[in-house]
Amino acid sequence: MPVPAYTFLLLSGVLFTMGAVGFLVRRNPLVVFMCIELMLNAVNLAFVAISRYLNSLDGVVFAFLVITVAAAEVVVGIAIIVQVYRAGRPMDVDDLDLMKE
Amino acid sequence: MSWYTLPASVPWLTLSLVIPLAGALLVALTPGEARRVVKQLGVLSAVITLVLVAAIIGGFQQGVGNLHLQFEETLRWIPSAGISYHLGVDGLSLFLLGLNALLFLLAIVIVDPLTPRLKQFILLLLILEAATAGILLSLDLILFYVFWEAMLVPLYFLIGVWGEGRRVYAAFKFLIYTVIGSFAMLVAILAVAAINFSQTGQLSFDWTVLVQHPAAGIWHLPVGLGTIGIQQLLFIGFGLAFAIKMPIFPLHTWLPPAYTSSPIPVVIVFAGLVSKLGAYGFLRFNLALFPDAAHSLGGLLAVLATVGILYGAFMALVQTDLKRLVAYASMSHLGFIGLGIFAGNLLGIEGALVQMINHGVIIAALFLVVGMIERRAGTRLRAELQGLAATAPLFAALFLVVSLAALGLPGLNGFVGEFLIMLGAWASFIPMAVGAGVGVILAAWYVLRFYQGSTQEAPPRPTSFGELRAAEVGVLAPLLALMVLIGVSPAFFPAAVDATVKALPVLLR
Amino acid sequence: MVVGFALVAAWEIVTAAGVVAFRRPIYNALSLVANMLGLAVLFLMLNAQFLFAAQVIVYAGAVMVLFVFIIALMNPESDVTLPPRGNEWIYGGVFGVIFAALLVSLLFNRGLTGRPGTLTPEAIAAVGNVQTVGIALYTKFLFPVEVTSLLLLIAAVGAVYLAMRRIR
Amino acid sequence: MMDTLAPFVLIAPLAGFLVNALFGRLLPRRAVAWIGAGSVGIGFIFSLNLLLQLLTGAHPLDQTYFTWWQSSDFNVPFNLYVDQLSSLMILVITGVGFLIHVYSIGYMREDPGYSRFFAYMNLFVFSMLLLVLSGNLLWLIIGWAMVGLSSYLLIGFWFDRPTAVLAARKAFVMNTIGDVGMVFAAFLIFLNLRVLDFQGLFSRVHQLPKGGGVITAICLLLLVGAVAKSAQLPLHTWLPDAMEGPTPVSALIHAATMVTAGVYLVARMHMLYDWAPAAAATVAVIGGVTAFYAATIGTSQVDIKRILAYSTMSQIGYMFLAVGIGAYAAGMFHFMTHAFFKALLFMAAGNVIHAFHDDQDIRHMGNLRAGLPITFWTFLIGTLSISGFPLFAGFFSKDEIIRAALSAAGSEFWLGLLALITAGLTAYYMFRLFFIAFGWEWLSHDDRHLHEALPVQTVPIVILAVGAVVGGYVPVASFLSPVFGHAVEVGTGAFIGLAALSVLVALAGFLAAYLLHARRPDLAVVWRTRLGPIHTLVEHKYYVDELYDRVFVRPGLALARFLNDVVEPRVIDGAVNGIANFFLLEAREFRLIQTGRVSSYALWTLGGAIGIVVVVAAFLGYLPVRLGG
Repeated sequence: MPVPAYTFLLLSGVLFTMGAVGFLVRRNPLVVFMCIELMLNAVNLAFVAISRYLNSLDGVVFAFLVITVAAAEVVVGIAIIVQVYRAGRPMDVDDLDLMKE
Repeated sequence: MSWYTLPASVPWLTLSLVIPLAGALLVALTPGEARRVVKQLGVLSAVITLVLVAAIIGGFQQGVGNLHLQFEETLRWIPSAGISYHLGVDGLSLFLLGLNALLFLLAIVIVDPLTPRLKQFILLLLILEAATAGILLSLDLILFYVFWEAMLVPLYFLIGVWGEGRRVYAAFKFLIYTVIGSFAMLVAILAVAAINFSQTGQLSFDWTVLVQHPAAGIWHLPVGLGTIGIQQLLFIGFGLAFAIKMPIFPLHTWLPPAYTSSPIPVVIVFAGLVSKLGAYGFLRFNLALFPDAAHSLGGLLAVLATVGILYGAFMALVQTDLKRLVAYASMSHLGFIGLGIFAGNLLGIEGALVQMINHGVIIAALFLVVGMIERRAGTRLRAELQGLAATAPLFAALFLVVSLAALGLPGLNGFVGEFLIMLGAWASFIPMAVGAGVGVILAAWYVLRFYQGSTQEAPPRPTSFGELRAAEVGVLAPLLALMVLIGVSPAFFPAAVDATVKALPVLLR
Repeated sequence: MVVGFALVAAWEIVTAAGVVAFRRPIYNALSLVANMLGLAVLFLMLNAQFLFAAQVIVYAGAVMVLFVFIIALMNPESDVTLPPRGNEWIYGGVFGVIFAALLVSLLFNRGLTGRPGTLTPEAIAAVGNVQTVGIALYTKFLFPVEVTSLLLLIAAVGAVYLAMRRIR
Repeated sequence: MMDTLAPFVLIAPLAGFLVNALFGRLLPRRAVAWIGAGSVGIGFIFSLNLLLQLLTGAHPLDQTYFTWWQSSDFNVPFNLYVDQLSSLMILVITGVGFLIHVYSIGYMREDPGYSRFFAYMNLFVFSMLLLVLSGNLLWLIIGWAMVGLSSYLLIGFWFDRPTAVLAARKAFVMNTIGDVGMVFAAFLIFLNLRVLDFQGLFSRVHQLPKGGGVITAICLLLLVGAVAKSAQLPLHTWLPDAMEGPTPVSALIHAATMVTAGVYLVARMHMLYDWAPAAAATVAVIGGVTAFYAATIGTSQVDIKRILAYSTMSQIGYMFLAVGIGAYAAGMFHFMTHAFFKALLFMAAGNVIHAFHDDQDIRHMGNLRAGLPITFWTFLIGTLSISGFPLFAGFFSKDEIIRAALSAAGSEFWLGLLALITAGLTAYYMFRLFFIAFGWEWLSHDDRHLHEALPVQTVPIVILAVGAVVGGYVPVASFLSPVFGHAVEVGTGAFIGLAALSVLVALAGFLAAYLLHARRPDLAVVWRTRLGPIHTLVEHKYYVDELYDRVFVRPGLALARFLNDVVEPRVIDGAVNGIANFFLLEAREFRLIQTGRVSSYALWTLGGAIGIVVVVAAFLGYLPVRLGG
């Protein structure tokens, strides 16, 4: 018995929501980053699932590109976090309010 | 003007967008310490643009082209969504394009070479020029929206970084207002295309396509609140953005702080041109795409425009800061333009078109004069100025011509537009025309208070006020020449725009 | 198949909860590793072998090693020591519920629509999974791939630059 | 021939203006004077030529030179229209204008703004000629406004005097009211008849119902312009203040030419006024009442130029009365003679003012026959002419108006009576002025060392004095008959009877002035106290200035301050900020949405994402709410 498509999408939605909630409530920048990764992964799952059930490879390619972009993002993000840490700031995103006017 | 035919193989309109951008690129590559080079590059690219635009105006032929559009260029952009890079010029945009090129040239010429971060200043001005020209030229709604938003960014920084007084407050207030309007417009743009798709089965954001099929239908408000026409809804969506930009009373409160805080080169293009883009948007989109709504909502907007005329005039009467005074005068004059547009007849719209040029010329000249006063006297407060004519008679004379044009003296350009607008308004709503007439009388009052208060009465204050330099006369001269030319013999104007205006859907009903 | 999916799905949800909820960053990181490995399994079930490999190597391997390495290096304190903020769980919860409800309602309303393509699992199997993806990447999607490679380059340069500088 | 000649009437003063305005400060004074006066003189020669051609049987000219505006709904050319009426006007404008320019060469010789003065004067002459020669209403309005501009510039010529600056602004704003009225009249004409040029207008005016609302409204709106320009009630208060300008300006603009433009307008539009009897009657009433009103004020003033200003207002009232009752030729006749004697009076007054070092109070003058003989005698001629003494020019023209009014049936009769009384008042206040300023005390010896003005100033006055005597014998009515038709002939008996009546009235005014101000000055004091409140009322010009200040100026400024201080910051901006506060909870100046906190940004982003999803879903029909088609 094949698994219906919507179950994958449902799982993807749940994972995405969990990531979003984590992004909103956590304050450690590292954890915030992890939540972003979680959301990206959830989106990847949806891409691949739709790709599978529509007999197309476009979604797979998209997911591949997302993985690449996520890797780039993590590299830069972690570099920034390290810099902040080295500057002796507390590890709390709420205190990083340089964008405040 | 049909003086000659330009070769069709050259993308003239794209060139007029690319040249300022190329100038911006060159400026960006120049080291910021080379101030003279930076400024000369800016002036040079503005001059080339002006020459190019003048060539386009000279080669424009009335009554030619699909929907009277000429120099059309179409490139595929996102064909699956019906979005293309589509440029064209017609009677609505032709002279505004010329005004654009002229005002930016003047603005860059008068930039003080000692301005801090001169390079970035010139750079942003050139980008702004390309954006405003793009707004005038784009015939694709998405392209238009892109340019519309692109205009905002340089303006925001030009005010927020180089402004004076409460510049950040002013810039931010302007930004918030504009973004609210833009958002409404974006939603309306998407809705226009979606509705056109459901009606014709063709997905397109192209103005030339959409203008053929005005949206129809009625939307039922939830919970039995009644119905509203789809066109009216879309009209409001577009209109909000344009009404804020113009501005139409009571959406004007961003204007005085923004104009007052802007440095003089910026306020020249800001007041002289950007405000007109709102009026242009009304003509290009609201009157063309939603003719039914333009009829049903035109009366209300005409009332608001008239209120704006009187309100701006009264406010100008009691301002003590000259820049703020001119800002309210500008608002009052824009009320005339709005009244002409919403009068909904050929006379009013042609009057509004000519008045758009006039207003750009006059307001730019007024702000130039205020800048000259401020640079010499070190103050803009009316109470601290008087009798300047005693030490600077030439300045007083040129200032007088500008003032007279501003108060609509027959024989100068302001009168031409005001006459036609009031004539058009009289044909549609007599009380509005009478209100505008009162506005003309008030204009004589506040402009003369402005002029006489600063240049006349003895003893002169400040006594060290110097005469104009040749360069300053040179900056004012083209504007003064236009005032006289349009005032005495404006026949070239309808000769270029009449066919376009006559074909506007709002007039065909 | 269904049973297998149910097990992996449960695993995913539990580990995701761990990512969000654990107080010490190292546990969060380890939960994320577990989550990504589970996701890789799901890719396999969806007949995406290439992505399975990429997921394991890039995410579970490289990225997560980076995370764990940084955590070990800096040893950040847990959230427990930070002063409480108060209402963030309310915001987060409310938005999460709304968002999830919206997604679910969308899914159950229509299900999947769209025109099926030609690349059925059989067609892919005939050429080979990795080969098919490779052909798509370097023909139809050549431009995005190139752009992405440029992005990676810029990111690498940026990371080096950031690591070199000292921010005060 | 006429079509090429006519524009040169305009071009001559325009060229003078341009040269003096652009290069005047570089040129020697003599050259400035030659250019200023000479350009008007050339205009006069051209005008004379035009007149001669009309007299020798040429047809009136209506020639289009270029297109001003041409669109599918609206066409206006620039065309000139030269007929008997306009040729008479341009002749007076350039003729009297030339004399006044020559006079100014002497009068303004000490002034630092010499070239500016001549530039303004030439601009005025050009504008006035444009007004008169224009063949359509729009260019008439342009000329109309530009004479207002020149008037503004010349009133405020001495811009370092606050009173002059204020007077100039007042004149301009009041004239703008008139301009707007005329513009509205043009709208009504165009929207009902689709023409703005005079030929078309006159041929189509009969399409409108006679005496109907439209034609009456048109004529009344035109009248607003005429009233403002000609300083008639109720837009008259700017004219006395306009005397702040140099005296030649008062002579040229505020006496001889510009202020009579209202009369010209009504005469030019006589076919319209014939078609709207109610509006014509209004013109007559305004004219008659203003004539009387201004004459009463003239009896109580002490500033020599202001007396002449009120006299001007009163005389223009006569002209309005004439054109209002349909006696157009009589009105234009009086315009011509008035131009002669009033320009003469002003220029003579200018000589006196110079002699007294810019003191204008008549009580400080007196006994000028020895010191200023030419000025004395010419002023006397002017006074006799304006008072309507037999055989002087004013006698004929004024008599014709009074006769026309009295011989008409109905309410015009009462206006004629009023005009008759005004004639007596005119004689009284003019001779009061003459006796006090020129003849009071009859000193036997004079140690004030007054100097007569230069010949360049006195010669024009003498020429005008000739005109003020013989101008009455010019057959204006028959010359203008192609325009207005032939006037109704009056029997010789009635003619002589009425003439005798008006002479008697004028004589009475003269005797009263002689008695009160030459023979028994103490009686004047007695009468002044006896008439107490009335005298105060008249002396303060019936408090009209104060009334306008309270009713229009102050409330206007108060409203503006209220808008600026309360409405703008509290109501409009307050509403905007209030909406912002409502949505952003703690927004002060919109700013605090930018908390800088990443999580709050994320919250907004997520909210936006949800919003977009909802909208898209609703459009696609996934949700129970439906949007769009």
